[in-house]
Order: sequence, then structure tokens, then C-alpha cells
Amino acid sequence: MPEAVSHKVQGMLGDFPTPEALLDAIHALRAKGYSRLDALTPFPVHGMEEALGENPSRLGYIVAAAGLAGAAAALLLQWWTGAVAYPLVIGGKPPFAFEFSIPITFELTVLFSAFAAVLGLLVLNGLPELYHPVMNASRFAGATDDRFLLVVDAADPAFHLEHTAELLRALGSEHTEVFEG
Amino acid sequence: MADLAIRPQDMQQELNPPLVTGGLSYRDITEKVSGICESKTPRSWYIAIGVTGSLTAVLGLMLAYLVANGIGVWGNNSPVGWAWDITNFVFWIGIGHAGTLISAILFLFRQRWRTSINRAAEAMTLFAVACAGIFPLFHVGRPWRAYWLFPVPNTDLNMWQNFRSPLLWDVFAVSTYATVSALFWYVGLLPDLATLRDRARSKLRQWVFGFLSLGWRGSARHWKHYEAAYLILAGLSTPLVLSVHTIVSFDFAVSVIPGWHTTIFPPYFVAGAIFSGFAMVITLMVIARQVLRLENLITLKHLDNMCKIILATGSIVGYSYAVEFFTAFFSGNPYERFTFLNRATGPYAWAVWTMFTCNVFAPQLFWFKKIRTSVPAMFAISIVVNIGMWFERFVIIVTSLHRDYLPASWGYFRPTVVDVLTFTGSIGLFLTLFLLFARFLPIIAVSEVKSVLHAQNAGH
Amino acid sequence: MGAIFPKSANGVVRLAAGALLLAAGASIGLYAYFSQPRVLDTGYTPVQPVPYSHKLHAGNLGMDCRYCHFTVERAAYAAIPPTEVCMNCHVRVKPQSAQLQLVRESYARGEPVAWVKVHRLPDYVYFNHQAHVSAGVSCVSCHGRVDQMLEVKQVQPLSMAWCLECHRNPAPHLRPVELVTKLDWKPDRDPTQIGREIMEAKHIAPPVNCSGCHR
Amino acid sequence: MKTGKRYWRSLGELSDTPQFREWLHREFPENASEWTNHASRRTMLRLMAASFGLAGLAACRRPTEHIFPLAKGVEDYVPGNPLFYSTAFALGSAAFGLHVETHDGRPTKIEGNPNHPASLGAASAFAQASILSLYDPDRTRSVRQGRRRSSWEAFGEFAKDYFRDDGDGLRFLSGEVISPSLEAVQQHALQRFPRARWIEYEPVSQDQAIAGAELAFGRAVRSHYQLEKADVVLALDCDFLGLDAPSLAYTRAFASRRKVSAPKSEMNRLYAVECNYSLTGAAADHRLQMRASKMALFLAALAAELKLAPEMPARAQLSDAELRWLQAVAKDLAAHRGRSLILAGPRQPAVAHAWAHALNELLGNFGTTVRFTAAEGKRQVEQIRELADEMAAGRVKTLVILGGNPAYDAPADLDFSSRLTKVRTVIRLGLEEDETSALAHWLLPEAHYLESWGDVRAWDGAVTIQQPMVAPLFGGRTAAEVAAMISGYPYQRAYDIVRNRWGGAEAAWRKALHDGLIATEQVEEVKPKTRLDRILATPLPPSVDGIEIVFQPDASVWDGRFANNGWLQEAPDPITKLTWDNAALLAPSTARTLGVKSGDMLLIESAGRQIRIPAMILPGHAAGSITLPLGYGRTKCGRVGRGVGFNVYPLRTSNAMGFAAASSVRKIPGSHRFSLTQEHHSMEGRPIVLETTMEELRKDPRAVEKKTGRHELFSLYKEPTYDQGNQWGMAIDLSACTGCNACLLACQAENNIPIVGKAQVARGREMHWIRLDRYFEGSDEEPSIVFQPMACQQCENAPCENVCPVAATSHSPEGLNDMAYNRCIGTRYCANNCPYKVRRFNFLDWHKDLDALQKNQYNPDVTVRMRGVMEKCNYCVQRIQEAKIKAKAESRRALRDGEILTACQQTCPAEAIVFGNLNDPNSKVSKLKKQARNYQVLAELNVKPRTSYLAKVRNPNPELA
Repeated sequence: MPEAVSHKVQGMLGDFPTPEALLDAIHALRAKGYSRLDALTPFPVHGMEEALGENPSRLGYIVAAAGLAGAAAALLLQWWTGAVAYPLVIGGKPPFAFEFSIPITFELTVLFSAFAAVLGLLVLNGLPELYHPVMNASRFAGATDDRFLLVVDAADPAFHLEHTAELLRALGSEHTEVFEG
Repeated sequence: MADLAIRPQDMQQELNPPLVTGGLSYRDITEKVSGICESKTPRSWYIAIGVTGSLTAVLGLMLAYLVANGIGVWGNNSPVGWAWDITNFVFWIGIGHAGTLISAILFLFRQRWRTSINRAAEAMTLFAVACAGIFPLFHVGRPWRAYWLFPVPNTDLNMWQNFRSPLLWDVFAVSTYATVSALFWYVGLLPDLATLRDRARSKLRQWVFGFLSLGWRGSARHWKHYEAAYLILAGLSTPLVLSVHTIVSFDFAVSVIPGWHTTIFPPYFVAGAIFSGFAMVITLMVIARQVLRLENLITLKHLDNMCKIILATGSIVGYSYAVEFFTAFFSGNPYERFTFLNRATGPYAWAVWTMFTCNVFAPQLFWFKKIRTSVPAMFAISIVVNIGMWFERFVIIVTSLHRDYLPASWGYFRPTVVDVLTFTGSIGLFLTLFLLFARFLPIIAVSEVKSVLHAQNAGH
Repeated sequence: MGAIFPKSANGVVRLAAGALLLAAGASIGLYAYFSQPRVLDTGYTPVQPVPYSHKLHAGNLGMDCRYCHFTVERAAYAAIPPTEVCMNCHVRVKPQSAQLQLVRESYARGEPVAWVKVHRLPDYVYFNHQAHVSAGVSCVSCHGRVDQMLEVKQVQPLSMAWCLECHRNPAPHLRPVELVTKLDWKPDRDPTQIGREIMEAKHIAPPVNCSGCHR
Repeated sequence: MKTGKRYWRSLGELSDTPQFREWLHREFPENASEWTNHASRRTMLRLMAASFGLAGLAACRRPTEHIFPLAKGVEDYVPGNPLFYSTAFALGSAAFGLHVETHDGRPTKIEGNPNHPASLGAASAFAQASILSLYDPDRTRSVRQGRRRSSWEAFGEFAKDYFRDDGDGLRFLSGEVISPSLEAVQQHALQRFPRARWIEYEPVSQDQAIAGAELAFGRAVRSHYQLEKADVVLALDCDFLGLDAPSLAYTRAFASRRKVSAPKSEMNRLYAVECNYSLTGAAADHRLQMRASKMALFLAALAAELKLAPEMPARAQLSDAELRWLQAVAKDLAAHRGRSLILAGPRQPAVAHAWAHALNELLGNFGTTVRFTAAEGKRQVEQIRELADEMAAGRVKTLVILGGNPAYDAPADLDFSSRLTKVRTVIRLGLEEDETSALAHWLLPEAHYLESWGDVRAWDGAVTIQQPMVAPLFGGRTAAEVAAMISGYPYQRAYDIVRNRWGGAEAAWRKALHDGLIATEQVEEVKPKTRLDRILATPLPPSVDGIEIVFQPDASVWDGRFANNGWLQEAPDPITKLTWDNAALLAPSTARTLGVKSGDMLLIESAGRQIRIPAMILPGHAAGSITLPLGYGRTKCGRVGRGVGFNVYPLRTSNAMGFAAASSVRKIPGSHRFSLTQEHHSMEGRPIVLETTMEELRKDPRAVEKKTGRHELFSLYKEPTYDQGNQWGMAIDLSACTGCNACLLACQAENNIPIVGKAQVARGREMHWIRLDRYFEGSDEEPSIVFQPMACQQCENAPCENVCPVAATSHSPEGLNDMAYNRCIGTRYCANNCPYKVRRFNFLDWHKDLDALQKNQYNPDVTVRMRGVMEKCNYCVQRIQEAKIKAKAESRRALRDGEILTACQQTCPAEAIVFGNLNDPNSKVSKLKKQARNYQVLAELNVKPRTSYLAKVRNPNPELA
């Protein structure tokens, strides 16, 4: 990038060949008291959340709420337009009835939920986030290809340029680098 | 008798052949798939899109001509108010079912083999739905008023929609389906877009994929919410995909016209949709597989499975046809009886028998593993099925309308050139979109295949 | 290699997204507002070929609307008067006035004066003056205080929603038939009450179904 | 609404025709703004649509629109309110009183005049459609001398010095003169020109009837049938409910005996012997197929059977079946002396008519079921034959042709058009530029009867003054005016000629105008005696061996004069449902022997001449006979009629105007595509048109109900109740309906229903809101026919409403199925879901190519629908609204029963259609719906139609069962 990256160490990155190796390393580091770890992998690795002590996603609740909102909106729309705004006699049917409101209620429920799910995903992940310091790391590209990266945040109390690097190498990191930004 | 003995590993091979063959590594997969859209555009692609592109242009012309002159440029008449227009609509919507089905339902059923085909199938879904959308929009007499189909606030008229109308349900169902499928597809694309971003050499590609991938890093947190979101979307899409064709079938089932007014339509239509959808997936994937040399990712096992699904749904469809006839006669309702008699023996009998041959008899060939695993054979059959399914819709719509209650009002429908060219054009649009997709986006879900490979290597 | 985007990119993107949403919302809002007949059509004040002042005739001179628009009680249209009607007076009153030149010519040649239409309804709307006037809907309800207008101007949106307001709740707009053309009428008691009584007496039930106005 | 902008535009559209500009300025500038209303109503809908959601923006640049009030007021004219005038429509020797609705000076709709004996409030399809001919852009637009455009003044000059002599070689040729004032001018002309002669010729005339009367009575008489008094009617080749008589009054009388309200009520019985399948045949209780050439013989045999004539070989030539039939009929007739009636049709030779008279007298029907008035014994065919001979001999120097179209419809053997070239000066007064005009030296535009003064004498002698509603659009004049001009009649203008003919006080005159009837004239009734000896002495026509061809006027174009009328061309033939065409109608058996199917081309030869015409198989047509409808294949005609159908006149000779023997009929290569509005003819055994017999009804009054079967009907929802105020409904008596097209035309005129053309009809896109469904029942060889007028049934649980996504069609509190065209987006779902398929979709912009002149006919009270929207019958909601507003203004609460008449009801000669308030137990419709014959079509669908039908009742003779 033309404009200078502020040369402040943001963290350290270890590069592992397999998910298993990565998991072992994470367990080891956490055992050593590291708390601010992250893993960058080309595909979801099972057991990763447990390893990093992440609590399960709350996305479900958001979606559920949105779904209910969708249903309510649909029913309200159909009832208000049909029975309040301009009640017309159509086909000898009542201005509003649940029977013929079901399909659209269902559709809107799904629609709202789906939007909630996607927006939720983005928000919870803080996306879009076009820039992230770790992207400055030379090995970053591997994370979307075939490498399994372990990232130690510089803010981690246990973080130490030499020791942490040592440790990572010891745990089988094939490449260890500090990234700034 | 020794040679008859079956060795366990053969058995293993037989029952559960690997989904990724050729001993590919993660890197290889990345290379293979990303390579496709990074390599220099082949001549053949230009030729292909040249053809499909001009067909799309024809579509544009036909629609312009239609809007300028009115529905009369089609063959529709009284009593046949709907003909090719809605036939094409239902046809395309049907095609558009396989994608979401593969990505959602097979996902919920933990069918790992879906991974190498779901991306393309989802894309296909989107394009099919796009084509489908054209017809309900342009089949109306005054398309410039089509926005009245949506509950847009109107301070001048104070007029709203009629929520009793299946057609309105349809509007909501189809637009919801289109939106959700698009979201689903995009979410699935995110990690692979990131891959492309990180492999990108040119600034342009870096920027484009950089933006599209929204800064995906594949961090543990990303994956956590990603999996949650994917699961939820799959959970939502499953009933959705079923509801769409159910509601499309309501357009007919809720009416009073003999041949339309029947309760078996929803399951029957959904089965038919999956049937035609998978047929189209095969048609496209077989070509893609050949052209892009993806045999190791789209293995015979994938194709074999899809053929099995076609066989299953095809049989359901056949059963539905039988049931339709049975109920018609069992009901004792003279109008129903006549309608079905008229289908089988009336002026449109040719269409009906085409439908039977293509949809009921052809797929039965898939009982034979030889055919299920012969690429040319399944390609041929998949085409046949597509034709058959178009005719199914034609038969349901036109033969029911052209002779209903009062013989004095009976008529006959003949398509016009415009009818034919409009449909052809929509095929052009569909293929064009697919070609663009195949050229610029990863047509296989890279990250998913990798996890499958991982699982496969890990031996579970 | 380094990151593709600068650090600032994140902020920019978020900003852009926000702006986009805002713009979308704003344009929808604006269209929703400006597409209203209430906003669009009211206030339309075309220039007439002859500077005829309703203020003078109906206001100051206190002529009854029906002197000129004499068909209003008998027909769907409140006819624009034949030039003849103008001449009834203007042969004597201001016979030489330059402003009346067109009128005199029209009368002499037997060719119409090209008045400019102010209140326009779409052709598929069948509004019937007779029906409304005989029910006791005053001119003022739709045309406003014409007796105070130098140039006639559209004061009401004349949109379907607007028509429906009154068709759903006519009481506030009803008055004794003989007072229909009394534009400055001030009821001595609650007008809605009066309206209700008239509705009672005349069995007034305005249609709100399509064929009431569209045929 | 008066929308000037578009007014100017449409004037612009037209400015290429000077006549139009002239007309516009001269006739009614005052309502110029009104008439464009309709043009603009259309444009408007399109603009609204085009202006899209941008309606808002469009209005920012709001177009200036002008209002053009009158300069000077016009008495009893209120802008926007219709005025009605009484006048009369003439067709051949018959005339029908009319009421014409005009909007701001434009005639828009024709109704029958209830006071007039020949119309009784009904109007035939022809009469109603004649309004379109008024606005026909292809009318003769100016005086022409040869090719040059000339003027009336020039012709006046010419006439002044041309007609000096005593009329040597001067001949006048006109249609049948039934106008007293024209008679006056005629007499004057013949005095002025002693050596001149005046020929009257109609291709469809009463010649044979007159000859028959002369044979029977020794004097010419006109027969007047009292069908309401007849219990047993035998019609021989006489479509008295259709084309062979002034049918309106006859239909009313006949129908009055077919509406059985109670099992005990007395119903008449109709026997029809006919060749082609006619409306009369369809209404008959017993129908015998017989070749036209055999019917005289049948009558003779009947006479023998009734002991009126001695036994004769006649009987021998009848088959056993025919004989059985004949005997049964004879018995029935004899049993009803004085209450029976025998009619012979105009195609039948004199002797047949004579026998009919003789039998009627024998049966004591004179004075009861048949009356006679004096008539003059002119034979038109003979007159024109003489004229043609004179022309051939070069003895005709000047021929003044007033109306008619002899060059096209004169008997073929007279070779009229080529002989016309031998005449030095041919002066032709014509409504349109036709075959005859092309051969004229002077072409004079004729005034349409709606734009000129005149008078006509109806069949029974009642005289009506014709008054103009607009001044001649193209400066046309009447036959009387031209004759007056040539002969120097003291009165020159039509008004003076007529006014002077009748004289009398102004008050009486005004009353006559108002009533549409003039009291002064009395018609003498005569009581003739038949002379049996003369009849017996007259040989019967020789039996035709081989195939016979029968000529009959066409239900759409009559003798060809309506060929350029789009409404009539598109009105399906009541029996064949054929539009925009004629065809050689033949029996299935005949088709088999000839080896043809419908659409195959035939080459028919007779008397050395030949024509090509497509065959159409008509079940029930007499075997060995081919019916050829007249009036098609016009070569010189307006845009509508040119080249439509096939001309059969070349086979029609002066000595065989009714039927002739074909020397050869054979299939030739090639085929023709018909445009039919109904392609399926069987009811498929469905309970759609219910039919019963008097007998059955007597046995079990609930017979009809049993045919429909009972249905348990329920709805998922609580259905709305319709017990307040007016609840509109309709009942149609299938027993009375004869299937004539009157209602269809009435609806077309009232509701601005467009013409779509032959190609679009073939595609199934005709727009008629009311269909006349016609079903054949029984065998192909001997089918019976039933009709069912089918329009929107105004279902209470309307399936169409449910499926419209934008609520463009919904229900009114009075039970109408409203259709809001301006809301419709055109999904066509409603039409698909309509079990009766009565909704019509504007597939294209049908009004696009319409000449602005024709738009004058538009009914301003009805929106002209743009392309892309759905439309349908709405019980003439505009009439309902008008009536309600009127009642309110008169501060009446309730509407009177019969105050609102739907267009179809008002014009129905049989009074088969009854519309009214179901909420009023005493209304006519409520009473009808209480009858045991009442049923709903497709009731089992629980759509609750507001229109119901009264089952058709026939009254067969048990002996023939």
C-alpha cells in the first residue's frame, strides 16, 4: 500500500500445515495462559470454537425475532389493507381471514428471517472489514488456500516477541512472523 | 468360486466411493477451481456466449414487440388466457428448485456429495428464477402497471392488493425465493471470493474480489457465525423451496377449472420441480465437468446420485399422473372425467403422450447402473426430461383451459412465432448468465470441498 | 505482500453504506410525497382567454352559480355557459370593454370561446354533478371559495382517495339543497349533525364500490 | 369531461378529409367537444397507462385542455344528457319504428319504438347496426361527375337543361317505394315525364306471395298473421321468426305463446317444413327437412289429406315418414279450426302460397289468425327484366338509379351491368361507392335515414315520419329530393316534401314526430275468397332431380347492403355461428355424396353460370339441397366488406329467384378457413340448456329441477348477505329466445364493444359481451337446436374476483360483479377462472385503426377499454346508475320495476330477457325466478349466479313421438 502502514506490531502469526497441528498448538498456547488467540483456516475446523473457548453463535435468536416480526408484518398488512383501509366484497369471502393469509405470512416470515441471518452474520463478524492488520502478513494468503494460521494478538498479556515466536516454532509452526499495521 | 469372493475394500469402494478422487490436495483443489476463472478466456467461451447472447437479444426484441402491441402478438385467446407465458414461468421456476434443494435439504441431511455441485446448482437456480420472473411480469396486459402487484403505499388511489388471489401469493413466494436464494448463494461464495482475492495478481481483481469478499479472513469467529448462518439459511430454504412450487400450484389448484382444481397439485408440482431441476443440473454439470476437466471433483458418484434422485422424483411424477386420472374417474364428476379423457384423446393428445414418454418412461432407464454411470446416456435423458417437464406444464395449463364447462366456449390454442422466440430467448438468457458465472466465479464451493476432503482423509 | 486496502477503507465503506441507505430512503420519501395529487394538482391556475372574475360576479355582485352553470342540477356536467349567457348582460353592461372583445366576437360568429379547463378527472371517472348537488353537496366542497377567486384555481386534489373520504363519511359535507350554492354558508350548529339528518331524510348512502364511479 | 387538447388532435387526424372539416363546422360545432370525449376517453386510458407511475411527473407538465361551450343555446339540449328521437328503419317492403338516442347531436344507439306495431319496442340486428352505416367512413362523400368531383349546384344546373323533354328513354330505378312522400314525388315525376317509367326492384321481394294471392284470390293482398291467436302453426320454408317476414312483431306474438308459467297454461305448437335450418326451424316443436322444390307438393298433398283437393299423384312422391308427418299435422290442424295457421315462405312459388291461402280458408283461419289488406300487384322481377331488355335494345337513354345496387344484385340472366353501359346517362344516388356507382356518370351521395327527413309505411300500413338527428354528414340527399330536383317538384328540400305530403296542423305534426306514428292514414282490410279451380288448374313446380340450390338473404348482410357494416359482419350467423363469411350450406349426407368436408371449395354450376364457394356442413339441412346466402363477395365496397365471402348472385336468375336446379356441383382443389365463434356444437350431455316438454311438465311440475340434480352447497366462510336495497338479477326464458342476434347487437352498441376482424375471430378473440350459445341435440341427420344467451352471470361467489391480484373486479352491494378497467393490469386469471368464459380480454388495441368518424357512435356513458384490460357484461351498470341518480333527484326511494332495462332486454323481440330487483318480491324477475322452470347453469359450483334461465319447453305432438 502506498500510504505507510503505522509500524506498530499487531500480533504474531504461526503457519501450520494441518488443522490437527493447529488445534494442538492452540491447546498448548491456551495452556500457557494465552487468551487472545485466533485461527485463520480455509474451511471450518471442528473443535475450533471449543479450543479457543468461543461461546456458540447468538445468530439464532436474532433470526427468530426477525421471523416473528415478519409474520406479524404480513398479518398486519393483510388485515389492514383488506379489512380497514378499503374493505371490498370479493368472491363472497370476508375482508380478512387466516385461511387465505397463510401463504403470504409464511413467505414474509422466511424473507425477514433470511435477511436477519445474513445481516446478522455480517454484523457479528464485523463485516465488511476490507482492512485488517493480519492481511499485512506475508503468509496471510495461505489462510484461504491450504494453510492453517494461528494468530496471537499483540495485546495478549502473555504476548512476547521472542518467547511467543519460540513457542510457535516449537509447536510446529512452519513459518512464524510478526505483522504490523 | 474363489473369484466370486468379494474383498472388503472392494465392498467399501462399491458402497461408498470417494467424493474427491485423484489424490488431490487442498492446494490442488484451489488451483483447479480458481484456475478456471483466472486462466485466459478460451475462444470457445466467446463463441458460446456469442450464440446465447444473441438469443438473449431476441428475447429483448420479442418483449419490446409484445409491450408495443399487446398480448395479441402471442397465441393466447379466449378461453385459453394463459398458454406459453405461464407454461414457461412454471417451467423455469421448476428448474430453479434443484439448487436450493441441493444446498439446503441435502445439507440438512448431511449429504456430503452435494458440495461439488451445490454452487453451480444454486447459480442455476438464480438464473432460472430470473428467467421465470420475466413471464409473469410480461404476461400482464399492462406491464407498466405491474407494480400494482406489490403493496406500494398509494396516497392517490387508496387501493390495495387482493390477498385472496393465488397469483398474489405467487408474487410474494417467487420474489422471496429469488431473494433468499441469492443471499444463500452469496453467503456460500464469501470464503471462495476471499480465496480469489488472495490469489489475485492484478489490482482490478484484487479490488473487485476484495470488495465482494467483504474482508473475509476465515478467522475462527467468522466460521462460527458462518456455519450458524448457513445452517439457518438451509433450515429456512428447505420449507421455502417446498412452499414456492406449492404456491405456484395453488394458481391452478385454487381455481374452479376442471383439471386445475385438485388437491394433489402441491406435492405433485414439487416433485416435478425437483425432477426437472436435477435434470437441468445434470445437463449443465456434465458439460461443465467435461469442458473444465472436473472429473475428480464431480465424480461419477455425484452423477450417479443425481440420476437416482431423478429416478425417484420421476417415479413420483408418474404416480401423480396416474393418481390424477384415477381421481378424475373415481370422483364421478363428469367435467373432471371429460377433461382427462380429453387430455388423453383430445386435440392435444400428442402433447400429453410426449409428456408421458419423457417424464414417466425415460427416467425409468436409470434403474440400470450402466445408464446411471454413462455420461452420454444421462445427458440425453436429462434433456428429454426437460422437454417432458415443459410439456407437463403446457398440458396442465392449455388442455384444461381450452375445453372447460360450457362447450360453446371451447377453443383451440396455436402458438405464434413470437411465443416460440420468446421462450427460446429465455433459454438464451439462462445460458448466458450461466456462462458468465462459469467464467468469473468459482463454480465449485472450494472451502466446502476442502472440508469434505479433510473428512475423507480423516476417514469419517 | 501487504493488505489490498488501506486502513481507512473500513471507515469509507461503512460511511458509503450509510449514505446509500439514506439516499434510498430519502428518494422514496420524496417520491411518495410529490406524487400525491394533493401536492401535484392542487393550486393549478391556468390563464383564461377572457379575464373573467368569479370574485366579481359570484362574490361582489352575488350572482348565483346556477345563473351560468345552469345545468348543474339536471346533468352530469355543470355546463360552461354559452356566450349567449354572458351577452344577456353585456349587451348593456360594458358593451365596449376591450376585455370582452373575445366574447362579443364569439357571439357574433357563433363560435365558442376556448375556456381553459381547470378541474380535470380521468375519462374513466364518471362524476355526476346532479347526483351530488341534489344530495346537498355544496360547490365549495370540491371547488372551494370560487366566489373569492379572481382566477379559478383547483383547491382540492380530486384524487380517488379524496373522493372516498367523503363517500365514506358524507355527513360533514352535506347541507340543505337550497344552500348548495351559498359558498359562504356558516351552519349555526354542528354541521356533521345537520349532515346526519339530511342523510337520514334522503337515504344518502354514497357508493364506495368500483361501479359507483367507473363504468 | 370535455378534453379539448385531444379534440384538436383528433381533428388533426381527420383534417385530410375536407368533407369532415366542412361537416364539423357546419353541423354541430357546439358539441364538438362532446364527441371527442370518446376518442379521448380511449386516448386517455392509454395516456394514463403510458404515464406509468410517473403520472405525478406528467402532471407537472399538465396539458392545457379547453372547454368549448355553445355560442348560442339550443332548445331542450343539456350538454351531456341524451335526447331521444323517434324515426323508422326501412328494409325492403317492411319498416320498423325506432327511438334513437343521441348524445350532443350524435346518434349513438337505436331502440325499438314501443308504440310502433312492427317493432313493439324491439329492434332487429339490422336496424340497430344501421347506425354504424351512418358513420361509415367509406360513404359516398361528394357529388361526382364521372371521375371529377362536382357539386349539387352543378348537378342542379345539369338537370335543369337535361330533363327538358317528355321523358323519352327516361327510367327511374329504385328499391321498393314504401315512402308516401316519395310516392307523391314519383307520381309527379311520371306526370311530368309521361314517357318515363319508374321501376322498383328489391333482390329479396314479396313477388311470389303477391303472385300467389293473385292466383288464389284474383287480387294482390298482404297477409297479416295473428300468431298470438294460433294454437297450431305450420310454416313452410317460411322463417317468420327470422329473415322471411317482418319478424319482430311475429316473434313477440309467437313467444307470448311459448312462455308457460304454469303446467296448465296453453302452449302453441309449431310445425316447420324447411330446407335450410332457420330460427323458425329451431323454435319448432316438429321440424321436417324437405327440399324447397318439394314443398308446394307437400301443401297440395296436405290439401288432399284435408279433403280440400281430390286425391292426386302428389302423395306418391312423399316418403312414408313424410306422409306420417303430414297426416299427423293435418289432424292437428283440423282439430284447431280457426286457431291454426299455415305460412308459406317468399322463396316458394305462387302456387304454394295459393295452396296455403286455400288451406287457411278451409281451416277457417281467415279473419282469426290471418288478415289481409289491399296491395298493388307489381312484380319487381318482371319490372327489372323489362328494364334490362329495354337497355339491351338501347331504348333507355337516361337511367336514374335511386339507391339499391342493381349492378351487383340484379338477376344474373339480365346481365345488368354490361347492359348499363349501353345507357347514355346513368345518374346514381348511392349511400356508398359500390358496383353500381362505379358505372354511373353522375354519382350523388345519398343521405342516411338518420340524417334526413322522410317517411315510411310499415308492412301493416302504419306510417312513421323519419326525422334527422344530424344534418347530412357528407351533404347527401334523399331519393325524394333527387326525384323532386329532376322533375321540378314544387318542394325541393326533404323536410318540405314530407311536411307537405302530410299537411295538417303543427300540433298534430309534432305529435306524429313525437309518437313516431302518424294517425291520418287508414289501411283498408279486405276479405278475399279463394278460387280453388284456378289453383287446381295450376301445375306444381317440376321436381328437381339432382341437387337444388336455394337463395336466401343472409342474417348479417341481408342482400349485400350491409356488407360494409362491421358489427353485422362480426355478428355470428345465428345457426352456423359463421362470421365475416358465407358458405354453401349442405346436409352431412350431401357432403358425403359430394365427398367434401367443411371448408372444401365447391364449384357450383346452374343455367350455364358457375361460382366457387366453400362448403359448410350443417346438420339438419335438407339432403340434396344447398343453401346459398346472398350478399357476399362484394367487389366494389368499403374497406370492411370488400372481398368478404363469396358472391352467389351469378347463379340467381330472374325466373328462379327462390331456388333452382344445379346442373353440377363438384369439389375443386383448395380450401377456405372459416371464422366461427363457436366450434363445438354438442352439449356433451351436460345440464346446460335444460329442455322439457309440455307433457312432462303437466305430469311433474318439478321436472326441470330433477334434471339439474340437487347439490349440497356450503362455503368455508360466512358469506355476505344481500338483502338490502336493490339486488339486481336476470332471468332468461329459453322457451322464448329465438336466437336472433338483436341482444348481441344492442350490447355492442350500448357498451362500445369493438370489432376485431375475421383473423382475430378465428383466433378466438371476439369481444361480444353476450354470446348466443347454440347447441345441436340428437342425431347429425335430424338434430334439434337450442339457444342460450350467455353473458356474465354476476355470481355472488364470483370465482373471477377471488383470483384478481389487484382487486380490479369486486362485488357491489347490489350484487353486481364490478369490473374496474382502470385498475385491471390484465393477468387474464379472472377469465381463466370463469366457468362460463364470458370475460373478454383486449388482446390488442382494437380501437387504434378506427376512423374518428366512427368514434361518434361511442356511448359516452361507457369507458372505451384500452388494450391489455379485461372487460365483460355488467348488467349495463351505466343505465342502473343513471336511473338511480334520476330517482334520487326526484327524491324517490325505490326504483320502479322495469325502470331500468338492460340493452339486451330492451331490444329483445321475444321479451325473453328480464332484469330487475330480486329484493322486490313483486318484480317481474323475482316472479320468474320463482317458476318451476327456473334453474342456474352450473349451480353445483356454488358460484351463485344472479342470472338464471327458464328451461326451454317444447310442445310435441304425441302422435309424432
